[in-house]
Amino acid sequence: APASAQSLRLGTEGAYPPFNFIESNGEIAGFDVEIGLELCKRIGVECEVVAQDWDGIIPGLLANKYDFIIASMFITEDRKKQVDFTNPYYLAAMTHVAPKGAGITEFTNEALAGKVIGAQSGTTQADYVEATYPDADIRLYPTQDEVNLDMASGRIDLQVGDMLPMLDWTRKSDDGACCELAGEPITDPAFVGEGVGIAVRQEDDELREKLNAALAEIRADGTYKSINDKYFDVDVYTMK
Amino acid sequence: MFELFAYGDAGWGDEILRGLAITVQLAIVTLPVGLFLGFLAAFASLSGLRPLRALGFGYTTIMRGLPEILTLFVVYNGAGLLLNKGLRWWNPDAPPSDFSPFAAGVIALGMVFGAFAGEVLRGAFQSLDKGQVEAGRAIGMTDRQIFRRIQLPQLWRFALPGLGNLWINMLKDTALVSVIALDDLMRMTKVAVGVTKQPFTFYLLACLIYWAMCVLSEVVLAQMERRANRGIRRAV
Amino acid sequence: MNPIEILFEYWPRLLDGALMTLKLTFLGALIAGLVSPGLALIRVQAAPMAQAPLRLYVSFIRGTPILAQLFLIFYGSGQFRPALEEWGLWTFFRDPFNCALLAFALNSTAYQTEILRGGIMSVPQREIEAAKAIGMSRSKILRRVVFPHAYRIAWPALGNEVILLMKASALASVVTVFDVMGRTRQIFSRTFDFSVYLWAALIYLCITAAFVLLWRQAERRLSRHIHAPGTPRASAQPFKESQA
Amino acid sequence: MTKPETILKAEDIHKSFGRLEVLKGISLEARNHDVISILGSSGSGKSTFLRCLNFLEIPTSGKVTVHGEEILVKNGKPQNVRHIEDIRSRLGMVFQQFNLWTHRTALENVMEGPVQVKREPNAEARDKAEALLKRVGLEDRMHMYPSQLSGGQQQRVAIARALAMEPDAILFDEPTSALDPELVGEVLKVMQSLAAEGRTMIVVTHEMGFAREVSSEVVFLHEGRIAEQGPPDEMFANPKTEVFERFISKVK
Amino acid sequence: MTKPETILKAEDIHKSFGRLEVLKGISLEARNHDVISILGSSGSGKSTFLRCLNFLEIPTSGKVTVHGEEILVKNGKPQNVRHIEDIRSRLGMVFQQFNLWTHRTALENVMEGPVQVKREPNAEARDKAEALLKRVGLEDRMHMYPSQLSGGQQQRVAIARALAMEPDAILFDEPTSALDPELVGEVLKVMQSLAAEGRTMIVVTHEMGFAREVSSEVVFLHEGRIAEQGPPDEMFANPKTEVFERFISKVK
Ligand SMILES: Nc1ncnc2c1ncn2[C@@H]1O[C@H](COP(=O)(O)OP(=O)(O)OP(=O)(O)O)[C@@H](O)[C@H]1O
Ligand SMILES: Nc1ncnc2c1ncn2[C@@H]1O[C@H](COP(=O)(O)OP(=O)(O)OP(=O)(O)O)[C@@H](O)[C@H]1O
Ligand SMILES: [Mg+2]
Ligand SMILES: [Mg+2]
Repeated sequence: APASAQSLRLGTEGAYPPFNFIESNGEIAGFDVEIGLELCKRIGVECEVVAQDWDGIIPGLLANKYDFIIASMFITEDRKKQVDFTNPYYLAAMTHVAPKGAGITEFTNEALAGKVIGAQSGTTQADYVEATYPDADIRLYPTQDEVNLDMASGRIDLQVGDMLPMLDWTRKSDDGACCELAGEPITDPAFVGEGVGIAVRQEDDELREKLNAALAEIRADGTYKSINDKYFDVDVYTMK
Repeated sequence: MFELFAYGDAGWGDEILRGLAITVQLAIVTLPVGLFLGFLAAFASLSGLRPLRALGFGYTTIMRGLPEILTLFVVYNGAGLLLNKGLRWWNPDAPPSDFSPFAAGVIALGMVFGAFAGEVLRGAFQSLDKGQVEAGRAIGMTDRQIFRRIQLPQLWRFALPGLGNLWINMLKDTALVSVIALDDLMRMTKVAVGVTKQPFTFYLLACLIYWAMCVLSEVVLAQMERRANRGIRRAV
Repeated sequence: MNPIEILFEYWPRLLDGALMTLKLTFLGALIAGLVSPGLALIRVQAAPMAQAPLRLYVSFIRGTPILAQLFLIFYGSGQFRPALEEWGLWTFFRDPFNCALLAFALNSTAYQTEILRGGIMSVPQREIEAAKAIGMSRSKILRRVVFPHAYRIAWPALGNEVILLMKASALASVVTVFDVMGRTRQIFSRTFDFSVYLWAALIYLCITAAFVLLWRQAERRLSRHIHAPGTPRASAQPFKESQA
Repeated sequence: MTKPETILKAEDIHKSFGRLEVLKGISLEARNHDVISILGSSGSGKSTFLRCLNFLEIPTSGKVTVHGEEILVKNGKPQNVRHIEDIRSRLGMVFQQFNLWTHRTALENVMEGPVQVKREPNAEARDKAEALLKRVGLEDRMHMYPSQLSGGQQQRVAIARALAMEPDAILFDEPTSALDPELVGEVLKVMQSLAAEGRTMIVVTHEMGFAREVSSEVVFLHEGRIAEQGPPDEMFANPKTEVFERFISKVK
Repeated sequence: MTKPETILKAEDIHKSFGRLEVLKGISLEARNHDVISILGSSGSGKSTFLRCLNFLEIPTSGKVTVHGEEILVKNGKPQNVRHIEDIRSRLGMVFQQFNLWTHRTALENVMEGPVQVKREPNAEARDKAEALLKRVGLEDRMHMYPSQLSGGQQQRVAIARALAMEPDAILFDEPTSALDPELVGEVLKVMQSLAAEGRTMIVVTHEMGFAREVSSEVVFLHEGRIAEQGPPDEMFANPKTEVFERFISKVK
């Protein structure tokens, strides 16, 4: 859509707490969504939130089902072939998560051969798992929720997820209490890239520029921080 | 337990009902689309023209052989891309147009329904008693008159059971649109599961709702069949 | 990338998916095929009360989306892990393949039972009477007359059911079992290349076509007595003639 | 009685199904008041010939003339396709299997032709149909569907349906052979009364009694040709061909 | 010839379908070499009676004795259920629609009973079946499926199948009425030869010729009762009841 439009549509997944999720009143909420809506306000347009399953989230953008994606998407080379990204709006790392007391300490293909490892399909985590542990039994789920669900019910021995949601899940939710983070954060730039960005169609340069400007603005005037603090203990923009 | 299903902000009753409404809308909008395609397919495969027959055969065979979910993805992802490419080619400045999941669902499910309905209708045509057609010819009726006065009124009777089955299948297939993010009953159920972590409860609830819809459909269809067969079978 | 490059790069994954599709379909159909004759007999012969649970089961399976059944079995069983562990069933439900197979087998059993029931009911009553008239016992009549006929009548419908099962198996990826469709979605979400769907369609059509050919071959064998060459005009049954 | 006038004339009818030549040149003329019985063993081509007369089968070659309207067929192509529906509406046909329209009542079956083909007004057609159904003894069954009627009754409705078109001649293809032996009588009675009225009829039949007593001419088909033809008394008394002799002895 | 010995005896057979009483007390005795024809108009209960004899229908009450083995039925419950299969294997039955097993060849149809019910060795059963098929004139059709045989041929296979069980008596239910008139003869010929051999036969038939010339006794059923019974010559010459007189006049 032309950046001059009066209203824009914001695409997100809605199954990735705390960044984006659906509340029991049916509203989509979360860090991504709040940031996204704030950016809209700064650009001066009304924004409508559209939920879209992860699998189809980039095709959905290309097919004009919404105008930009703010859904905790890592900026990667593969994705850059399809869409353009804004500057990162937060930095992230990935992490392993294991059931408490599982005693997994070594994270090599040999050590994890035969273990059941879960991740969300179509994510950088999935790519990481498939590339790093070819001899493990890898299970790929449609949503992160389902990975968590199955980890809690004990079907998987280990999962790789985004650092922040995993922190949130293991510490704040009831079912996440089963599990804990394991090993060091995964920061391999080959997978994590430059951080997490907002995706726009490649021809929508103007929109991308406006989003970048608005991002800088909310970062500068503290709005970003106040949203950040509602969700996280650390400043996710710098990860410090 | 019951507060889970409460209607309102706290519970999931309203979300699930809203999902149900989408599901029903989707099925009802798809039905005429599918029937229309079905008639086209049946006429094509019964036509005297070879290319038309081949077209009808190709359509029904391929659509029936592909998993519904594949069709849905092709329509949803592919058609949107194609549509926009087409528009750009036509007018480079055209605003990208929108292809809603609802429309994709209607088109994909309608295409599947149409392929199966084409076969049902063709079969119904062919199971009409040839003798009755000949009797029409023998008194000098034209082919059009025979079609309108003899074949069409009986077609319904032969096709109804098959079409009824297709309706029920389609009602269930609407669940597939949840994977393209249309907020139907199934997707709202998944959302509820994601939040409440009570998969069994909510998936069972969804199953029961679909089941109720199917049983209701069956009752109505049986009624329709009885009406269609008035005078055909012996009263006793 | 052009379609050929896609195939070139991803064929091992697609092949892997195809094998999974075949495995799910074959095992699901086989299990259902073993269970359904007994259930069909119950449906035909047992007292209405005895049939009630069976009818409920068939109605439930036919009245609910297989996608919902899959979720119910897979994620639902997770909710009951402690109970399942107690009964020693968790090792079964832990494996997603088992869950998917269970869902498909339950599904296909319901459909196959109904199909076979139809087959049994359309065995010509007269041939059963002829068997009674020479003093055959019930079980003999079932084995020598009823089932041979019922299978011949049900054969095409059973074939359709297997194809439907194969199509339904395209949903297995929602429970992490990666069949053709699952692999296709995975590849698509990586490449966003539309042609991978076309390859998937081609794979499904090939599997279906091969299956249909095999099934027809078997059908021809089963119905030797109908398509036998040199069939004279059915002058024996003037009633049947004009209805054909 | 009017003087004999040719109503229907078939000349040198040939018919092949694929490579099988079923009719090998048959000619037949039916005049006013003729009742022609066609006999022949199964597969001799009786039905096929009858169906060629009103073009339910298109002959391979030959000529059919009905009431002056003629259709010449060469190489399976009728020259005057337009006339086919016309000829059909002038020739009534009664089938072995009755072929009533199952979704219409007896009365509606009889009215269909006059209303739809001859465009008669509804009320008129209804009166006529009622009279015809009374004529065949079904005044109390007019509003029943075919499935509620016995075979004999169905066949009588079929006869009324044919009569409703006021045809120049009626073709019967084994009208009683799908009936239970006891029901045969009622249909034969109706046919007999039609013959007595002076209707022109061509009847394929296995009922020797009917052929002998009612018909004015008997035609015996054998392997697609007319093997013998003549007045019934003569033919049955001294069959000229061996095949016909064998046929009579077998059938009764 | 052996002296007459009772082979089959039915005493006071009653049969109701729901509230409709179809058989109202029928008794019949068949001795060695008897050929009994059962006549009656449609719906009079002929088939039902025949089917009660070998318990294809369970009578509502009555007694059937076959070769000393007796089954008494009260209130629709046979006292000796075990004997039913036994009695059936002693009574051959030939149906109107032949009822051959369509998925088996002629030979297999004939062998099925001896091998499966009487547990005869395969080779022996095959020899016997071949001999029987030759006996009914089908030596060249043994390996054909029923659908490849004409009606008359199918009925002859059915007769051979009944004979293969070496029954004490054979029941025929209108064995020729589903056949084209031309094919009737071949089956009647076989039945005639069975009668000549001294087989005990009970035949429901519409073939007056057969009833008159072949049978030793004629039974006329009317509305579920035996209305008349006796040697055929006498009965046809002077019918005692009005119903039988009307029946004869209608059927021929
Ligand atoms: N549509 C058709 N296609 C091929 N062959 C046909 C067709 N209709 C009839 N025949 C063949 O033509 C021949 C004559 O058939 P027809 O029905 O005219 O015989 P028929 O004398 O009426 O016999 P029947 O007394 O059995 O009715 C038969 O050999 C039959 O198999
Ligand atoms: N299974 C059944 N249920 C209910 N009524 C039946 C059944 N079988 C026969 N009847 C009725 O019993 C009566 C006698 O039937 P049956 O078949 O014995 O007559 P039939 O003398 O053999 O006649 P046909 O000459 O037509 O064969 C008929 O009124 C028939 O409708
Ligand atoms: Mg004929
Ligand atoms: Mg009978």
